[in-house]
Amino acid sequence: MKDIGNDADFRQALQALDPMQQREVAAIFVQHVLPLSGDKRLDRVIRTVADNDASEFELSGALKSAKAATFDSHARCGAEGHWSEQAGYFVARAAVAASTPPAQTRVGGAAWQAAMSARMAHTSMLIDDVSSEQTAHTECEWQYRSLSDYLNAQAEGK
Amino acid sequence: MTEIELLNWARGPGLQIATIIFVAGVVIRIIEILMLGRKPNLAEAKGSEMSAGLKTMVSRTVPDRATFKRSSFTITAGYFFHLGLFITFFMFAPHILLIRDVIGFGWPALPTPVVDAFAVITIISLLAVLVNRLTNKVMRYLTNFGDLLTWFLTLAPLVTGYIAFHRIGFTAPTLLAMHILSVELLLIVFPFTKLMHAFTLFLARWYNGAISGYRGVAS
Amino acid sequence: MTKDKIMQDEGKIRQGTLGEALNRQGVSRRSFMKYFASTASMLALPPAMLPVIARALEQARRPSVIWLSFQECTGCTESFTRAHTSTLENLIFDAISLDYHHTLQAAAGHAAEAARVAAMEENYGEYLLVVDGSIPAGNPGYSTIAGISNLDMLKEAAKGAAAIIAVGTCSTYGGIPQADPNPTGAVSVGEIIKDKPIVNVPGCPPIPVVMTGVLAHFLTFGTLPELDHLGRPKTFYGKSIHDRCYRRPFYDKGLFAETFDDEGAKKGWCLFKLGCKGPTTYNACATVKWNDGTSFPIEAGHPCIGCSEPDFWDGGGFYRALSMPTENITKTAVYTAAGAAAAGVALGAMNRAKKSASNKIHIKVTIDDLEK
Amino acid sequence: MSASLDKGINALKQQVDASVAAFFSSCVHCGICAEACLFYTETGDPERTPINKTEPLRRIWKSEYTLMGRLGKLLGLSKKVDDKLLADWETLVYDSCTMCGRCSMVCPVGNDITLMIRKTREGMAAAGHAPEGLIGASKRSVTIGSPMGVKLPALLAQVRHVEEDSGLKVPLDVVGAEYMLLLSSMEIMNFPEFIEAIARIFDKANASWTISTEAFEATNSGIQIGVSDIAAELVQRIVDAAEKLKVKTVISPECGHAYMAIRWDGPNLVGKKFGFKVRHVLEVLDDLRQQGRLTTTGMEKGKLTYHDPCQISRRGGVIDEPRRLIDMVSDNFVEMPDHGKMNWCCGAGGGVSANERADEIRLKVFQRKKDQFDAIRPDAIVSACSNCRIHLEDGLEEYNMDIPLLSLTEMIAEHLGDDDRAGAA
Repeated sequence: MKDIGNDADFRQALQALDPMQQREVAAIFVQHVLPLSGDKRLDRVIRTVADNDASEFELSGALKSAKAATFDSHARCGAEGHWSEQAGYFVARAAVAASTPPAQTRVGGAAWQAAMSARMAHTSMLIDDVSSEQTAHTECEWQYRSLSDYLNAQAEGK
Repeated sequence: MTEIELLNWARGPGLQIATIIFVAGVVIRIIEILMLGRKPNLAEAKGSEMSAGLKTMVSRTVPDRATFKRSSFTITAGYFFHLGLFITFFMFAPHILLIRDVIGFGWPALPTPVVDAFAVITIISLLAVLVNRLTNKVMRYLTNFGDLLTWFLTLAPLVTGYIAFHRIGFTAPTLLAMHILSVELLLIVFPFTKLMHAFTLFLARWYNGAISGYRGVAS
Repeated sequence: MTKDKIMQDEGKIRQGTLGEALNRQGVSRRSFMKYFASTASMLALPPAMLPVIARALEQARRPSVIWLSFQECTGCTESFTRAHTSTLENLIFDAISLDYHHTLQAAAGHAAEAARVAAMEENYGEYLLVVDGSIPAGNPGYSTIAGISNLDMLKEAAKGAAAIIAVGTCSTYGGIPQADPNPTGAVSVGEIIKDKPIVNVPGCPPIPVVMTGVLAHFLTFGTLPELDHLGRPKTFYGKSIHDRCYRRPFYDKGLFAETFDDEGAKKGWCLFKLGCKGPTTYNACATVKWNDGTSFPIEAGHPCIGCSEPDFWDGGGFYRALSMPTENITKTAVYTAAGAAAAGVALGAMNRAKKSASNKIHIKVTIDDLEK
Repeated sequence: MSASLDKGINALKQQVDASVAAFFSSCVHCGICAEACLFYTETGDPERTPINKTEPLRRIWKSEYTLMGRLGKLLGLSKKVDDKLLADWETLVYDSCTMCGRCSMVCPVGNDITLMIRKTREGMAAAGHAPEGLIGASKRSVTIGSPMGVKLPALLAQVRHVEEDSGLKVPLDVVGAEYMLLLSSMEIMNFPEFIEAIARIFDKANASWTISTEAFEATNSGIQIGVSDIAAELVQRIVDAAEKLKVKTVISPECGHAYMAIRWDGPNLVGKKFGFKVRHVLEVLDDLRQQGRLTTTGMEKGKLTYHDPCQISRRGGVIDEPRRLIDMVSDNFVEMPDHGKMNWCCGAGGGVSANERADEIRLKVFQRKKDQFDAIRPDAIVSACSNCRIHLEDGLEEYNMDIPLLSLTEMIAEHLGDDDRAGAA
């Protein structure tokens, strides 16, 4: 399978995955930006999401935790915003996307949403950093690579 | 002073004094309000100021359903006593004679027993209004001396009018004089209390309607 | 009743009881009782009292009565002489000794005044003083009799009176002479005499039987009838015209005559709108009526003018309804509004000046000005 | 550091006009406004009755602009406005009022109580009695350009992200564009997908648009804290940018007070009519819909309802537009009781969300919204104000309700016809 090098391919590839695979890939994306959040709940969320054997009950608990993490970390209107903290918010949103059941997932699917939020987390981290110009693309490139690896691994597994 | 002299005083000099204070007060207050002026609105309009203002002047008389539910007692009692006041004052034949004498024209009266019944309803609803004012915690919090004074002075002409019509207690000239004097008292305090809302509510409603209407909202 | 008869009887019947006098005149005890039945009913006395009254009256001594007429129109006397019970005036005039009444007496000039003085001396402390007409207190010269001002004559006559009966609205409340602007400074009897019992019998004129009724009461019991707060006999003045008016149901229903010749007037509807003062007038017209119970003004289609109430002449006009102001309120309101508009504009200008001064001293609020 | 009581009193004097005088003259203390205010209905505290919040302004009106008040003042009888009063009233005027305007809709004599509270804030702020949170937001707005401290690089980073995500160009500083989009800091920080939604909708509608790098911030702390001078300065920045870029229409984003600030207060704050139009994004979308330039495919699953942001609906006049837009993508739209111009506020507008002191009461009064949602139990709530959205999410979480919040603009963008993602919801 050829390597993924742009968003169109990336999205197509993600949407081709079944729900379980979506969850796995989403977990990979979130895992990568997890250090940007200080919220310990998200570790558990991602562990659950990545777990093939997680029960529906466990998953809904994970979603709940992830949502709580979102509400606790968003910037409040009019309050001074800190982009480094805002990165945590987007990590939480990525976790929400990853743990949302397929029936409720909005456009693009769970993995795509998680990927977008993870990128925003990465972007947020870099906003206060003057050298951000050079590193802005690193997250999506990493995601392309990770997806390619995952797909290759899947192909080999069969 | 005999009771007839008192009555004649009430019908003559007393009424003159009350009229002067009432008219002067009301005119001054309305001019005071209007002359404060309002800056023209420079934002691009989404609706008409004038027609919305005029509409709200009328439409505010009827509360929306949910508001009525939340304040049903206040609103119902308010309706009854305002309607009752209106009917007892404007629809009683002797009053219409007075009005015709002052402004030059009148209108047909309601049958006296109907007005009489409304007087009772009005008195009862005013009592209910007071109970409400003293028990509803918001109203109790807002209530000041002026509220109690105007309540009393609004009730007084109704009660004196009722007992004067039914000739209870005192001789007729005394009763009639008391009735007229109670109205004069009402006229005198009118411009300096919240009773002014009888006039200014039309301004207030117009402004409210105009402000909303300009933005395309029917208020 | 003629003047001659009164004067003729003058000397003869000054002494003796009423019963004797009546007998002399051929009045049977039966007709006497009949008269008293009607009077008693007007006085609201229980029927059981009748024999008592009759006996009392028969044995009563005829009191001396001095009748003073001041600023008056003689309407009261005219009314008095038209008491409708046919024998009533006779009875009354026979029952009293009318020693002075300058309209009715035959004597004139010094003789008349001498009769008055004589009666006052002879019956000092016992005579009844009847007064009609008001007294010019402002300038006593406006009305004098035989060179004596009304004021002096009243004071002098009051001194020896057992009681005073003020007959007619002028003597009870000042009446028409006192009407605005009251050029003579007219006052009522009650405003001058404070130390004698006064019965007020107001009306312009009073109903004749009311006058005779009061006399009858005095004759019967030797006392004055029960009076209300205005000194009027409660029996006759206890209810207002309105309370007893046969047109009252129309008032209660709100059916009014709007003019003197509209449908309402023809149907006999309430005359309130035409200025009827019945609601505030206390008198017996609606029950006793006039001219032998024939009618009374409202029955004749005319609103009550309230003649038996104080200041009835100054009530804003006979044809202005009670609920109308007595003065021109419209003019007052218009002038006031014009003046107030000017004052309001001045106050408004002050407000505007104050506001623009506030705008002028306003210093732009920057983010550095948000804390103290 | 120069706020003073005198300045506050002077500011209040400046605020009294004919409407205010008519309003105060008409109040009969009926208390009906209390029942329209969620800060009263959910706390039962009569001090929070809307008309009571205007007491400082009322005292100034009475003692300065009425005959009897002037006489009373001469005799020393009038009630004074002093620092104690203003200090006591601070939590009523700022923490217990979102200026949602509901009281103004129910007052039987027609008092625009909200307007009076807005005016009262002018005096409070000038006297140094504004809450810390709003002072901070105002300072950041003026010095940084955003109440939340969002600087241009942050916007550029988000724009770049959006461009990558959507493959579309986000035009910056394009002279002569038809639309100039403003953004709220909330959108830049919390909901950058809004920018993407706009990019995609306008691309589809073939509309020319741009974002000014000099004035992209839509919010205006000045009108929240109640300092017209500051509000005017912030509005002027937008006016300057719009004139520089010669745009036809400035678009106010999904933010309530921003719309009030630029659309209705803006020209009056800077003292002149705008040479361009100002529209709320929903008005623009509805226009595009009407012109046939905005078409959608697919329908939303589940029952939707719309939370009217106060400043956009009741105080702003954008009421029918969102409903027409929702109808495009939903056949299961249900109104809450008390919707549209009578909707209940989320509880966080008017600067309340920027005022940390008000956090507790803000969540307490959310009970009102909960009751409203409970009445119809929607599957999702659509709104058009980022602040409402964030606070509704907060409140739903607090009250253990799990209902997703959607941005109307973003929802429409998800249903753009030829997109491969359409109908995925």
